[in-house]
Amino acid sequence: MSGPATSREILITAIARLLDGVRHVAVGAASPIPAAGAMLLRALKQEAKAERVRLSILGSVEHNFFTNGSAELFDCAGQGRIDAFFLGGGQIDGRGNVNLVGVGDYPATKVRWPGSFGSAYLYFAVPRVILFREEHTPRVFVEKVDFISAPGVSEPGVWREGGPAALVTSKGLFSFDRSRPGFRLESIHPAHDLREIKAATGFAFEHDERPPFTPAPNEETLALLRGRVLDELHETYPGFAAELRREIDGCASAA
Amino acid sequence: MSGPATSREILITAIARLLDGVRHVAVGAASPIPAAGAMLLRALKQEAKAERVRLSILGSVEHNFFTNGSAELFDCAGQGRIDAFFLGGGQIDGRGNVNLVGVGDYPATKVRWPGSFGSAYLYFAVPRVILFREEHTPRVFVEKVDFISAPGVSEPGVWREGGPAALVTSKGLFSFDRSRPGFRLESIHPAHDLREIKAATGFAFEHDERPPFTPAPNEETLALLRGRVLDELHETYPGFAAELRREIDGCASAA
Amino acid sequence: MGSDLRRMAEAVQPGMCIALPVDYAGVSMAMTRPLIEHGADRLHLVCVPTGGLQVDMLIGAGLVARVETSAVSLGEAGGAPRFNDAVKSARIEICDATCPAIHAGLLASQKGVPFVPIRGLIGTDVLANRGDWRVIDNPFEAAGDPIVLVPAIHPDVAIFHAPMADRDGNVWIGRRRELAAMAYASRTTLVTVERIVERSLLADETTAAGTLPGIYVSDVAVAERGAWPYGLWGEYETDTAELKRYAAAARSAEGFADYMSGDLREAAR
Amino acid sequence: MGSDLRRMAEAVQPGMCIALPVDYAGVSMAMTRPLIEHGADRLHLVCVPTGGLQVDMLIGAGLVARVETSAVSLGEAGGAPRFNDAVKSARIEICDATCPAIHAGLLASQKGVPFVPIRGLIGTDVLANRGDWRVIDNPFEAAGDPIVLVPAIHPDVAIFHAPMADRDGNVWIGRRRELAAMAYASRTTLVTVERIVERSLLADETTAAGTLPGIYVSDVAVAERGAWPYGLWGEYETDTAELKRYAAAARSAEGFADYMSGDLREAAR
Repeated sequence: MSGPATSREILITAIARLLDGVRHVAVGAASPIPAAGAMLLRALKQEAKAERVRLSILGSVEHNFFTNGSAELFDCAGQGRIDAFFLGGGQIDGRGNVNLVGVGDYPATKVRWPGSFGSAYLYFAVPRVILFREEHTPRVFVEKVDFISAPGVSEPGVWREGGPAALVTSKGLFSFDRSRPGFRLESIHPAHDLREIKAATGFAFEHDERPPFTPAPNEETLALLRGRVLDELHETYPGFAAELRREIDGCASAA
Repeated sequence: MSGPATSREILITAIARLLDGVRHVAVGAASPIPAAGAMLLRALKQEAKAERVRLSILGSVEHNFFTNGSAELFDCAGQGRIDAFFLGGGQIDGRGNVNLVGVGDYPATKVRWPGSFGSAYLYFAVPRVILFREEHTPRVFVEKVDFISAPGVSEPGVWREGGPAALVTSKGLFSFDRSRPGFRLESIHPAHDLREIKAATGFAFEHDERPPFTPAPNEETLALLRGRVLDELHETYPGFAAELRREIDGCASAA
Repeated sequence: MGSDLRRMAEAVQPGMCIALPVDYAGVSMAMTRPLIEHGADRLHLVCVPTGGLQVDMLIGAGLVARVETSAVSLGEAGGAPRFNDAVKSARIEICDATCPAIHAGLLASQKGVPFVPIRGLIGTDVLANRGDWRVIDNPFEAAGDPIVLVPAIHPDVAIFHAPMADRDGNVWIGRRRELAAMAYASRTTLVTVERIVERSLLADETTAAGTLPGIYVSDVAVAERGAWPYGLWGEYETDTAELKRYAAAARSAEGFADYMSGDLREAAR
Repeated sequence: MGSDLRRMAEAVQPGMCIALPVDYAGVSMAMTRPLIEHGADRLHLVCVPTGGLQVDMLIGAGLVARVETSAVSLGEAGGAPRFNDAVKSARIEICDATCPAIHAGLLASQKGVPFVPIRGLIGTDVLANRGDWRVIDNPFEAAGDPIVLVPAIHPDVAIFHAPMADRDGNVWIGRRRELAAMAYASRTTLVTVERIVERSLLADETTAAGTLPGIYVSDVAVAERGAWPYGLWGEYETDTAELKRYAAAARSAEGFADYMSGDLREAAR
């Protein structure tokens, strides 16, 4: 278990860093990497005896402290009690617009995805929304989404307490500037490069001439991740935890 | 227990009659006579194997089937699930307006009562509201109330599913005509007369030249009232039930 | 038990609006077949706030004219094949919503008001495609501040599954209070349960806190493992393998028909 | 225990808006004295939806500038003497409401919206005296249909008493869900309880259904018989004789002062 960090561990560590300072983060039911990032932050804060981080995993019994039905998450966000949330997207465009509905002309879209879920509300209500999509291809990151489930920015005068803060993919980490609006590539994950990311991204984004690599976790963080966080993950995402453990072991034996 | 009906038993029987046809009646916490009327109707319907009558007594544990806090009564009324409700009033006027706030110039009224409670809503939402006030004097039944907690009638176009259906006092029973609007004396309780009622009522009302007496309960009804209903009353209103039993016994021994 | 479910299904008439709960809240899968056999069609489904297997099956069986929902999917088993196909070929009308807007519509009904406001949504294509919603300027602000109003949703029938009910029709829903919201908002509420208990659920404060009172419940029938292949909280887990079996079969209309008839044979065993 | 209550009282600052529950829902009478000793004044009380002894005492102690309520009374013990006197002499501002309007204001806060509509009220003097409410024409009707909008009520602090809490600050509220509504709407929620339990109230579905999660709870302190002389559901009955003793004493400012100092001596025993 002392091998170098795997690419997923680097992702998880990057997410924990993006969450720094939140008191309460909510994660969708099928989002093991964001959940792992939040669990890692919680563990780091507890080690540092800093303010407690609360994690709600929707649909989980273990990590569900809601008692007022499935409306409570949205109420809680409306009350300003949720600081961060993760959002995916079938399509995401350069203005931070998210499409969870489908490809082609609505309503009879040629590809239909499940639907907008709570995004059309939470993107406005939660201060720090982290866009997370592992697949980094031009069909996901488009110039303009075919359907706006949730808009990246709003007109002045429209109530908006939050919105996109960052975008994390399998290739890199972007910040979002609401004033421009647009993304900026902040770092590139190890084994990827700028040219590859440009080719895989359907929208223009800002970047340094030579963006840094996304930092790997330090020893202490890696130990927490491979110990306590992996155990916690196992309770809620047994399949994912087992996969992650195999990757770690594979890395270690290859090293 | 075979004496003639007491004046309160006649009141309770009159109320049961006014409630005929309701499926669900709600009663305030401090309203033993309305509650007794509703219990009597429930018992009569059960004897007749007719549709079940539900009774909610606010603040009672025994007769409370609400599980969503004190807002549920109002929600339930808004859903059209409460057919009848009772309302008292510090002042009631000839247009069916009810004042639960005070006497004199608002807000620094010279007499202050507790407040409007749910009346400003329930008077609109519950189809059959029965005004019940034992004290029948000109200070209660006034020409015009000093403060409208709840209005007897509304302008056309105002949402209104209900309102006053009847007024029951210690002296008589009135119906309410929303089109006029105004009260009509339907019957006089035994031992009272029209002249006395006119003198005790601060507003004008319609009446027959010789209004009938409010009918006493028949044998079967009286037996139910003195048996099952009195037992049920005892659970929620022990003081009132004991008093009623003493009156019955007093009547019987006097007969 | 089968006859009870068939009797309950008769409450559903063609063209009615039917409220169904989210996967994990207690889906009365046991009612799906009786509903299909009963055959009332042109249904308007309201998913509270998202739909899954039951919605996909009712669409596949041709009973559905419109779906109002925040999403329809089979979760881990992927997209909902009959739903996706019906949307793509425009065989059903889709009213895309967002979860809190569906809760808001039911809340309006619960409160007896014509609408409830909701934040967010401004600038979305969700809003742009909802001619039945309104945007007003918040009357409590001097200028601007647009806000969406969602009209009350009044389902004709709500259908769900719960662990238990008592003899008075009181139903234990625990912390799944969206089931209560559905019942408050609906004219008729049909509930299947794992079991009937002899004690009153309202008689002690501990169980009363998680109980939907019988006044909101029109009919109750026992259906053991009635949420299967979905799970039921505190009772049993979701049978993901079965969901995947369905997902694979229902990619085509023929596969769906085969699955449903195979399922029929199993049910007849 | 006394020091815990004093610490909690310090969360209340002059001019704050304080939400307090109805008599039968769990009034933290135990906090009344610490609040008076702490002395934060010019308070705006919101009674959810009516007030009683605690409200009367805080008014009698001169801490209250405004009361928003649907009623204030001592129930069987009659009118609330210090409240009635303060209203008659215009020493406090009274914002008369109606029960569902107070619930609506808290609900708006719970939902994160600026207002919630409510039926009724049109033509009442309750509405006529509420400059902070608005009447609009229902935008879902072609013409007319006036409807009242109640703005969100955002209390700074909610204070109530409950049977038990666990070590994570989760509080058992049973079916008294207005206590949850108060906590959802308030920035700070202070709770006194009969006892702390060692097991987690969220760990099993039966108790979880009636539990207010700790995320909404700012501070918890033990106060045995903390609702006295009010009762607490499932625990003890209201001490009506004591309410009557107060009602008789507090008819005058002097009698109120005597009662409160007598009470002080009793508390010091």
